Amino acid sequence: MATSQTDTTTNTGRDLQKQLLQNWYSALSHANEKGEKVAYLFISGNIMELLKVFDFHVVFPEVNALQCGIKRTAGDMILKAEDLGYSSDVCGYVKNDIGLVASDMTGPFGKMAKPDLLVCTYSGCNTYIKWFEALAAHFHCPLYMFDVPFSRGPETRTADIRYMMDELKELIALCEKITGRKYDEDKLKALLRCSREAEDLWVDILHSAKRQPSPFDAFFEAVFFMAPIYVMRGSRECVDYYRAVKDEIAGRVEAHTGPVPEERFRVVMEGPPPWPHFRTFWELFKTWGVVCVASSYSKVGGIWDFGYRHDPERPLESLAEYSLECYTNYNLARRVDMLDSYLHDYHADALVIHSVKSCRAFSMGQADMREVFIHERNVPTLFIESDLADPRYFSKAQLKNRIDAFFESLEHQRIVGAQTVAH
Amino acid sequence: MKAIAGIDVGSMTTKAVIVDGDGRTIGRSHVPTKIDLGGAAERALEEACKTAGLARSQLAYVAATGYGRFQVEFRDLQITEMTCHAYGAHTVFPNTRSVLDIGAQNSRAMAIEANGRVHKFRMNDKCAAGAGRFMERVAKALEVGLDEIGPLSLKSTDPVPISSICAVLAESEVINQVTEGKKIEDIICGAHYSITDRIIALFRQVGGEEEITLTGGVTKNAGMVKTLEDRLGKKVNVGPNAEFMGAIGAALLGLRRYQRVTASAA
Amino acid sequence: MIEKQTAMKFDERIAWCKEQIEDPTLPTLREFKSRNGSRSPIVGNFPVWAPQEIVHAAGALPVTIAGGGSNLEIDHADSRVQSFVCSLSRSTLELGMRGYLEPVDAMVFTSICDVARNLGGVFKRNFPGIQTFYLHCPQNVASPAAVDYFATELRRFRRAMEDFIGDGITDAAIARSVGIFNEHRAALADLYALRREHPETISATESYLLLRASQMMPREEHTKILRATLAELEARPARRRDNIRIVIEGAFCEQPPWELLESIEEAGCYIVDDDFLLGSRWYDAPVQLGEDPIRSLAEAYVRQSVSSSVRHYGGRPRVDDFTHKIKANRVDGVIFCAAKFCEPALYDYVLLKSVADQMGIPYLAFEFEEKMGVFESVRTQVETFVESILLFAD
Amino acid sequence: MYVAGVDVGSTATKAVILDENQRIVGRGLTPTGANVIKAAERAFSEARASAGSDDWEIGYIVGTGYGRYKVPFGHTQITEISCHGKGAHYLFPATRTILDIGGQDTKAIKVGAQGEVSDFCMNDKCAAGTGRFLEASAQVMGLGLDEIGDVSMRSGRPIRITNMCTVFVESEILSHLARGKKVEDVLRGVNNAIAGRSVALMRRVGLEDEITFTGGVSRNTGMVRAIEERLERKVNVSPDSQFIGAIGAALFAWERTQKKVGVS
Ligand SMILES: Nc1ncnc2c1ncn2[C@@H]1O[C@H](COP(=O)(O)OP(=O)(O)O)[C@@H](O)[C@H]1O
Ligand SMILES: Nc1ncnc2c1ncn2[C@@H]1O[C@H](COP(=O)(O)OP(=O)(O)O)[C@@H](O)[C@H]1O
Ligand code: SF4
Ligand code: SF4
Ligand code: SF4
Repeated sequence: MATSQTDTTTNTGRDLQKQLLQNWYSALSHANEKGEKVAYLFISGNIMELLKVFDFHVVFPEVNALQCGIKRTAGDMILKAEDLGYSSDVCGYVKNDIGLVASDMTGPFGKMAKPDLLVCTYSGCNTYIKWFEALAAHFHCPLYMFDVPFSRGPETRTADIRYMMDELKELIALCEKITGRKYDEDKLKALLRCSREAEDLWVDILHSAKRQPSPFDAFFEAVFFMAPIYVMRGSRECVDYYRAVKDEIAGRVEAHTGPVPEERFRVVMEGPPPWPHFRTFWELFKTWGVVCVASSYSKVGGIWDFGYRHDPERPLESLAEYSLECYTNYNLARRVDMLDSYLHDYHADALVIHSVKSCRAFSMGQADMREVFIHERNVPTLFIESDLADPRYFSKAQLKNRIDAFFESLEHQRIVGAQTVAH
Repeated sequence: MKAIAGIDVGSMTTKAVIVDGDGRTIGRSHVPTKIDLGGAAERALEEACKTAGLARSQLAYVAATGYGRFQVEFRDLQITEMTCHAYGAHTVFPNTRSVLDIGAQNSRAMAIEANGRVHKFRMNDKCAAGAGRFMERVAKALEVGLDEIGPLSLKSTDPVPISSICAVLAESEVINQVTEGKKIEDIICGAHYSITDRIIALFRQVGGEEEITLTGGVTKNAGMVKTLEDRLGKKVNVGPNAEFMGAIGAALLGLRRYQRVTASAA
Repeated sequence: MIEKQTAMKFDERIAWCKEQIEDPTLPTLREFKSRNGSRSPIVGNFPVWAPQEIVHAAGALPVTIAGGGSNLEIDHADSRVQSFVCSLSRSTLELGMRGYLEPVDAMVFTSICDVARNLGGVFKRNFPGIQTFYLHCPQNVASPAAVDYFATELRRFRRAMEDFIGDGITDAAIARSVGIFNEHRAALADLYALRREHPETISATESYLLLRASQMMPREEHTKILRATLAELEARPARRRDNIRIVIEGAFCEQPPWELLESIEEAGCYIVDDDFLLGSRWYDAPVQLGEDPIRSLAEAYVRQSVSSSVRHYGGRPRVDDFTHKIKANRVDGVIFCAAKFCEPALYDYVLLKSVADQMGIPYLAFEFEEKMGVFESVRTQVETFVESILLFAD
Repeated sequence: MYVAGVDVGSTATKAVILDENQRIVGRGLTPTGANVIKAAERAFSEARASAGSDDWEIGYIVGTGYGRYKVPFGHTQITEISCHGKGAHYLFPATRTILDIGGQDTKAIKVGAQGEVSDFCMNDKCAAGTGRFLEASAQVMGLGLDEIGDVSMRSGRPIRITNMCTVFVESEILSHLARGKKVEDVLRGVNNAIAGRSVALMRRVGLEDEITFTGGVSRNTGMVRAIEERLERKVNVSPDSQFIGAIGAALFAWERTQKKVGVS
């Protein structure tokens, strides 16, 4: 059985994305000297458009950590942080970034700019808070705590949005103070219009995975495709990028090529990838002809495929909505419903839950999800554990054992024609 | 002449040391611990007294340490192995500022001050992966004797990385490596590095620096000493009686205490 | 019932408290339920903090469900909670899955950490019989909007409570409850003051057992017990031992087994301050009542909560409070005692240990689990810590 | 035509030979030891010998177990999870839940009416609660593996064992013995500790009758008892329990010769 992508499969999206990120990093590397202002943000539910209004360079420590992960330098960074007293049990992303700071801000992507402002968007996890508290202490720089209530549906929405809009106004005032610029709402609207364009294209791309076979992998490829929409919204490059990716996908459909030579299993993936072992991890699935047709991690920054768009007509309000309604800010019930709809809409055979130790925001409750899907919704579900940042928590042999056993059993079930759960 | 005894009841071996009023070592012994901790202490002390040519009655004060210290009925004082190893190391190497004690089950890193006082320490208490037993098991799995692993490890030219952190699961990984056709010495050396890395982690957590002294039974393992020095990038002190360091420390702290007590009595 | 405990001698009373927390089947709650039946529902809350005053005002019994302790075998909950999550979340779930939460009518969760907020969801799904509330406690305390927001959130909770008991809750009732909780917090403050000044009169273990019991009974009753105890302690004979003075930091949510404290004390420590069940001592001063008690509670939460690892403090750094704690308690050392896998505590450890370093205060750090049975290694570490301070005093 | 299954476990290597009617005609069991390939060969020839089949042609051989890629004479390999499911179902057709405790890992497996795996969970990150854990415990008490079952049965009041680390448990046991606790009570405590973990693992896949206990540890009658008490119901244990993985593998081999199942 073929174990790698067919050479006929194009890779434009991946390559372009690398290019974009490179430019982005090199623009950053001199920001401090040039006296250009730099703001640090988190990915989930980020409000980068607002900061772009004030021409901040935006830095996403998570993306830095992610890069260290792929470039295999995460391990050393994490050790550095543990020397400083960070427990081996806390989130590897944080340790990776702290390690980076401790190694005079230099990573595989070059030198990282120091922040003039930290904006902690609480749509992600509590770790976000601790993370930026540590950075604020280190850089002695202002930290704005953009408190985003845990999204609990319509009942609380109005109050939550009101609170968040008040906060955004405070943040605007703070930005004006730091940059000496006045807030320009038309500029914000223009940016949001641009974001919206890219969002439309991105959603088309995601939906294309509904085809059988799917022209692209909505996890293993999407996690790269998604970068620009999370870190470069409001820019032309971003829009052009998604146009290019959309064309690539169309091309694949034409040429009948896809992520694997022969699509044998369609799965929905829940949870982040193990960045330090990304290729290995993908191979374990490829050998079984597995294609991820939808994933929650590709929505970790924001969710558009259920209709939400940034709205130039309601700038602040739609920014607030965006931060409130992102996957890491969903309660379990909503996460389950979302996955369920993916399983259904994308004609998936199974659910794969990749539970990472670092991220309790993702992983706490995943075991219960497993219960829901296996025992209540009769969806074959594979539950595997490793980590998204810490190379030490990845055991190929153990994962292979589980993955092989799971798809063996799916195959047998197909042959035996038995139901997924016998009772 | 009054003599003081220090007894270190470890999980694998029990060591006894006897010092005279000036703190000079005049007798010592070590016996396997086995099940009966109190008994082991008895035997060790008897032996030590013999080597010192003393009768038990001539012992003025007995300080017990090690994980079985509370089982030593005839003790006058119990002190933890960390305090003792540190103090022992301090008396033998006065300039030492950090002490690594690697025993069968526990590894301990201590940062100490000029007077031998422990001011920071870490020990592995959750998982035995970073301690001597790891090597015992690897040796067992490879069917080589404990005393052979050191010399073998030194022979290694390219160590095989051992990924499994579990002292127990490492066995089967090691076995795998053998079937992969890897050289025994390279595997053993790899195993040494894997413990070393866990110990270095402890060491870093106490911010250990400057002159480093290694104590505990693992000091008998030249391979371990080398990998440690290699990872630390500097030489470490290994006393001739490194495995007695805990007992020595206990004896000398006992002596201090004894002098204080008698002084206040007088 | 309470007459019984106030009448008891000190040691009996402590023994009684021990029984209460040793038995994972929550006997006190079952007894309470059988006495009051549906007249007075029991509303549990997950640590660290919950607006118990509002629950109390609703005529319900507010109790903090802080896990299952060391006697609860985890048999079912492993299937819902991975191994790398704190024991507290697992054991609290186990209580429910074994039906021990049967007397509990509702559970309140707040935004203290990622584990807690998702655990709320797991509860909702697994125990339809238990009504689950989730409260978002503002993290942006520097923002003027925070008080308004939290007042709205608390009013929502009040309405939920009203629907729950099928009756209105008057401002007067809330005000009265705030008073009762102020009194209880005052009594606890006196207990802690006593430990600070005369640690030999009551051990931290005893004080801890009293505190734990407070979370399982009506506060007004527990205040009586505390007052009776304090009165009795004045006459208690005590000898000051050659111990070191330490504070414990990091055990604010998952609660350690009392044996852990005993081991620490036996190893030669006076634990003169701690952060156990921090929620029961949440405000640095009595809650001031305005004309709108709900707003007063919101203001108190935002403006005068004690600092902890589960909240962001904006302009008021955690560091200052910690520094003050060390000075005020005249401690020889700090023991950082975080629950295993408790990220909030583990992150703050890094921050606070650097403070201790700057102040030249010795510290010891180890992790605990509510369900730990062997204390050897803890004792060894604490003994070493004590020896490093006592044996080398000269 | 004859078929075979070879289960190269972390601790023991098992081989089984089936005839065309899926009857077990030969068995081989040998410690895996330092050379996995040799162990596979040893077990296999032992099985051949016991079947008196040295000259028969073995049509198809399936390797399983953690060393399944090290069966040079095998035709394909299948994970032990699928094989234990298959084997247990073959011996106990009504079984739906399987507990396999081997030398270094513990698995809970749920199977459907045809023995096809529908769900599984395993613990293999840490030797806690595995056969190794038992071995270590037996060793420090100076007992042989075959004795521990009967000895633990004599226990009146089991000790609660708190350490799950296979290494630390040794000294915990020693300290219990030093405090004069009875060997059988400690041993029973060890069994209970493992039973607790195993049952928790089984609950993840859901406990459904019948339950079958496989793997070498199922030969320990004390463990069987401890688990049955925990579950408050009986579990199936076959005299062939340690071979079930190999039997499953052999059954897959047989199906292959019947071209029934296509396995990757
Ligand atoms: N001859 C030897 N060669 C190599 N290593 C040895 C030797 N003797 C003991 N060791 C190592 O020392 C460890 C025991 O150290 P020791 O300090 O006696 O432990 P404890 O203090 O717990 O009794 C063993 O686990 C082993 O790794
Ligand atoms: N007679 C016996 N009594 C009790 N336990 C046994 C017996 N024989 C083997 N075992 C246990 O079975 C384990 C090996 O089981 P096995 O399933 O073969 O492991 P693996 O498949 O991982 O090699 C050993 O670790 C041992 O603890
Ligand atoms: S906990 Fe999860 S969401 Fe939070 S920083 Fe870590 S990886 Fe990201
Ligand atoms: S113990 Fe820590 S991690 Fe667990 S719920 Fe409490 S705060 Fe969260
Ligand atoms: S990994 Fe191995 S050494 Fe570590 S706790 Fe588990 S069994 Fe013990």
